[in-house]
Amino acid sequence: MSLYHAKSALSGLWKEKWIYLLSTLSMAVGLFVMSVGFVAVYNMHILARELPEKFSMTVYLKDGLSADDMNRLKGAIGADRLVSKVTYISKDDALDELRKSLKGSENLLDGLDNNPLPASFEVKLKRKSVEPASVGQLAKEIRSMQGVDDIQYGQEFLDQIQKIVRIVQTSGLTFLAALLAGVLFVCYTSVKILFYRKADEVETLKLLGATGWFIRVPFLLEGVAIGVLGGAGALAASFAFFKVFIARFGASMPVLANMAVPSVMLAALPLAGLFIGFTGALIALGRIRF
Amino acid sequence: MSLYHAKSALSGLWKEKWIYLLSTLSMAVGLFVMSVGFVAVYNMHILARELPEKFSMTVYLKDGLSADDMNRLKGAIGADRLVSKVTYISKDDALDELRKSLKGSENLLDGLDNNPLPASFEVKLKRKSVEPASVGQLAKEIRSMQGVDDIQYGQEFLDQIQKIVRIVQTSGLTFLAALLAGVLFVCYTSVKILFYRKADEVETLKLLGATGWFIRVPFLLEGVAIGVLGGAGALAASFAFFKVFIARFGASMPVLANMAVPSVMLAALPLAGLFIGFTGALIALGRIRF
Amino acid sequence: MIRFENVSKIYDKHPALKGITFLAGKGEMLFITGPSGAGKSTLLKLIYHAVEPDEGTITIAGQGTSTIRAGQIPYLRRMIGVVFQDFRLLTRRTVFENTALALRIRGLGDQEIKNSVMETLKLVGLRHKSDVYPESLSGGEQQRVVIARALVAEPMLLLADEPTGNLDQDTSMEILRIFKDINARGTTVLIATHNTALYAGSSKRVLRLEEGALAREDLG
Amino acid sequence: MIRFENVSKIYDKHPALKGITFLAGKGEMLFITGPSGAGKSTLLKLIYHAVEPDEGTITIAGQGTSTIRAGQIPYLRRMIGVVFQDFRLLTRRTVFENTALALRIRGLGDQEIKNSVMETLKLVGLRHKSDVYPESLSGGEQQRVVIARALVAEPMLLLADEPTGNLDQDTSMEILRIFKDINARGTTVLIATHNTALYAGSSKRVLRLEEGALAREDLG
Ligand SMILES: Nc1ncnc2c1ncn2[C@@H]1O[C@H](COP(=O)(O)OP(=O)(O)OP(=O)(O)O)[C@@H](O)[C@H]1O
Ligand SMILES: Nc1ncnc2c1ncn2[C@@H]1O[C@H](COP(=O)(O)OP(=O)(O)OP(=O)(O)O)[C@@H](O)[C@H]1O
Ligand SMILES: [Mg+2]
Ligand SMILES: [Mg+2]
Repeated sequence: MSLYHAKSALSGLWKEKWIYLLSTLSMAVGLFVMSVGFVAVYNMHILARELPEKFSMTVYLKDGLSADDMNRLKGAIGADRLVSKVTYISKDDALDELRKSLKGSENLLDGLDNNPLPASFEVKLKRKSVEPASVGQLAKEIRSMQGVDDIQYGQEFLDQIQKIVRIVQTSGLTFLAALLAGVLFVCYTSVKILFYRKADEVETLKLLGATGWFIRVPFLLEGVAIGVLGGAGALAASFAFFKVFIARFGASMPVLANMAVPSVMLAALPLAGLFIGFTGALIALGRIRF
Repeated sequence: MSLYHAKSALSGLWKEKWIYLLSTLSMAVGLFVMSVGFVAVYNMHILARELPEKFSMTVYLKDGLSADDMNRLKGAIGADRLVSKVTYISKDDALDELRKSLKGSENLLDGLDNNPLPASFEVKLKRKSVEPASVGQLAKEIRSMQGVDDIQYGQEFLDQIQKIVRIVQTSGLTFLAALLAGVLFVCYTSVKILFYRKADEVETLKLLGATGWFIRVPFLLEGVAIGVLGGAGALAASFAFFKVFIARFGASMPVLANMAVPSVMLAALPLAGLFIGFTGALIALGRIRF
Repeated sequence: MIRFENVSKIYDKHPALKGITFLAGKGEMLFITGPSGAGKSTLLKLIYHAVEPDEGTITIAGQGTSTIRAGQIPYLRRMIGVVFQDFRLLTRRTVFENTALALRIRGLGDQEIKNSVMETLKLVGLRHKSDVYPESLSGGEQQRVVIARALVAEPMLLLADEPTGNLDQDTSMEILRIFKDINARGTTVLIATHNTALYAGSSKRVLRLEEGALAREDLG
Repeated sequence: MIRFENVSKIYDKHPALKGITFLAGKGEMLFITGPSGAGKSTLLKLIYHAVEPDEGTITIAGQGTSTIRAGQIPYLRRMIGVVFQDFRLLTRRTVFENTALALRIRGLGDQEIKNSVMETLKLVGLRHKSDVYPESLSGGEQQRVVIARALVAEPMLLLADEPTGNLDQDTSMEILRIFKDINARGTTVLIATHNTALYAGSSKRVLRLEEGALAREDLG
């Protein structure tokens, strides 16, 4: 690749600037759509992953445990790698809680002479490691500890959540893959059609004695230029879009305010453009037969 | 438009079948992506709309109402256009309910000598008409009715849900609009680039004395053919995709099993293709200057 | 039929035609000659309205070309058959369809088109190539298709730009005979050519262009 | 330099060349003539490997064209300068770049290219048009660019297909003089033409093709 090739590619671009501009815009739009899709799925993924955050177990304690026993138990539970936090809820706390939840019928509890509710630990689990199987295992371990009366956790609920998370992730990915393949194909087609008209030019170059790479290089450079510029355009458009999007909807919906626009897109979009432009041009030219 | 034009368009298509096939595929893929996006947003929309379905009010009744009064009240509430169902919950039912919810601490209630809980109506609202303002109005009306002691409903919860629904819908639509504009543009570009090469042909026809419409019609027919075939392809692909998608994920997630693929797409996709192909060709040809 | 009055055409500051004045009567046959780049093609393009003059007035069949409404241009062009120097064949159409185009544009019926086209192709010796695409024709065969397309609609005015550049002597003379025939039937014929054999001894008017100016008018 | 042995070429069942046998020695200048569609262009295309023979063998500079490896074809072609009948100018490049292409392909440096190209353009009288795109050239000017491109790399073999079809007598003779010059410097020259003036009185060999067969061999 010489300076000549670069100049030749550039002059080609300039001579037909409108159609190349249109191709570049089209590439930008395609990649923009892709990045919007990507960010959407990415955020669904994050959101889904955060669902089990509030998942916790309630460990009911036997009555009459000593403060020592209690601390030992708390330590033992907290030491498990799944557990993020253990909070003690005393018998009184539990009654207060019940009283609150009976709002409007508090007088129900007025007749009580002693507090029948047990003290308990609320065990919060680490979000990332919440797995139905391992949670089941943990529950079994805790139940067998001294001082533990019973343990309650939403087994079914957990299973349900897990299932939803998986579905959201897998279907999101399927979705994204369809979107990606579609956009790739459309962008590729645009480059391919753009170069289809060049069959004559390629033929002439061949007849003049040009080798395959001499012919290809200017076209590949054109493809790469379209792709990279398109990718950069898509990047700018994406950031602008998400900025406006978050400004518009983020205020009323915290989930959107914290929406992640992965910075890997900074490099990925122009790279994707480069890849599409390059392979698009390469395939569009096809095998150069002499 | 004569038979000649149709034949001429068809022969043009046939002579360069590969590039037209590619354009058509690209159009199909673009519309497919659009329809996938549309169905996704559409289902989010439906899902969001169904959130308030379970929304209900509890109307606490004064003690000692006669069966007659009760029926009259029930009728009056049920007559409201927002209300879908009114269920009577007797004092005993209420106590049973509480007992159930205190699972594990039922003995709390053992000491009660009389049932302090009031009878109530559970008022289910029609899903479509749930609006915070009108629900507030309804609550006020019910509260003023004879025999009503108090009324409880999740004012805040309702507001929250409404907000989420709006956000999901608006952001979904913004999203879809971006996707749509993008795909439209990319498809248009593809048609435009395809026709760009025809500048020579157009010039020759002009010099031979053809009028603007004589020149345009075969190109428009080509554009329409690409668009409609592309739309039909997109339709087939969409139905196939959703069929597989639902089969794959629907079993484990009932929401997906009931996923709605609106049948309006049957006509909309080829129509969208027709529109894009036609306007793409029209704009690609530009104003024909003599 | 054709009236040029002091016509000039300037491309990007470079004058291609300078103050051309001439008349061509209805039914006349007339040659334009001159070295490469003298402005012959430009002169013809002015007549069929492919370019517009920068100065002077052109009148074709009583119609001033600068005052014509855009919507009328196609109809002006339908009076004229053009043998383009660069052929302008449509690559996506067969020889038959390329030739037929001149008639399709005029809205003729299929049967009529078929008869006229096949007859004209026979005239230029390409009847057997009617279903072939231009890319598989020899240079001279392509040129003859262009000639057929210009003739097929029996225009009032025939403009031929280097119509025998790719033809051998015998075929050239055959084409000239066809031009004379159509001229005899009333068509005004204007031929731009380097081929002196076309006008030598014809006693027709020969306009010689040199560097955009009318250098000489002679009888061939 | 060129050896055709019983060469035939059939396009879609239609024979374009039938059993052609001839030799052209190194440094020879040789004309091919014959009516439109006789197979002249096809014969030249066989030499520069644009089409392949259906029968017979062709040897160019000692190299059999049917046994050549695909990777060698560009190098074979670089020995040959071709004036294409249909020009094959690249519309997106200026006259200078179109001409320079023949040297770029051979990997020459910018300065060298500039010198050679400007010199050759001057030879064909187009120095002043070097920055212009082909679309704004006259037919004859385009043809001269094609000639310049074929000459600029000083090929071992020059193939010219109807090189004066769009040129006036004077310019044609000027081009012929250039061909003779390059021939005098050792280049083998093969010219397919209808223009009898090119070979009349030249005492060079003239091969006459008729319907794909070698009908006659003569001295011009
Ligand atoms: N579109 C254009 N833009 C700029 N210059 C042009 C254009 N068309 C023609 N010219 C220039 O105008 C001059 C006359 O061109 P024209 O085509 O009329 O010549 P011609 O007499 O037909 O020549 P030839 O015999 O070579 O066909 C030439 O110098 C040419 O380069
Ligand atoms: N690609 C092709 N496919 C089919 N037939 C072809 C093809 N190329 C040429 N022919 C036919 O082969 C015959 C010889 O063509 P060729 O171009 O060699 O003629 P030529 O002698 O150069 O004629 P001209 O003087 O008109 O240029 C012609 O009848 C032509 O129609
Ligand atoms: Mg000319
Ligand atoms: Mg030929």
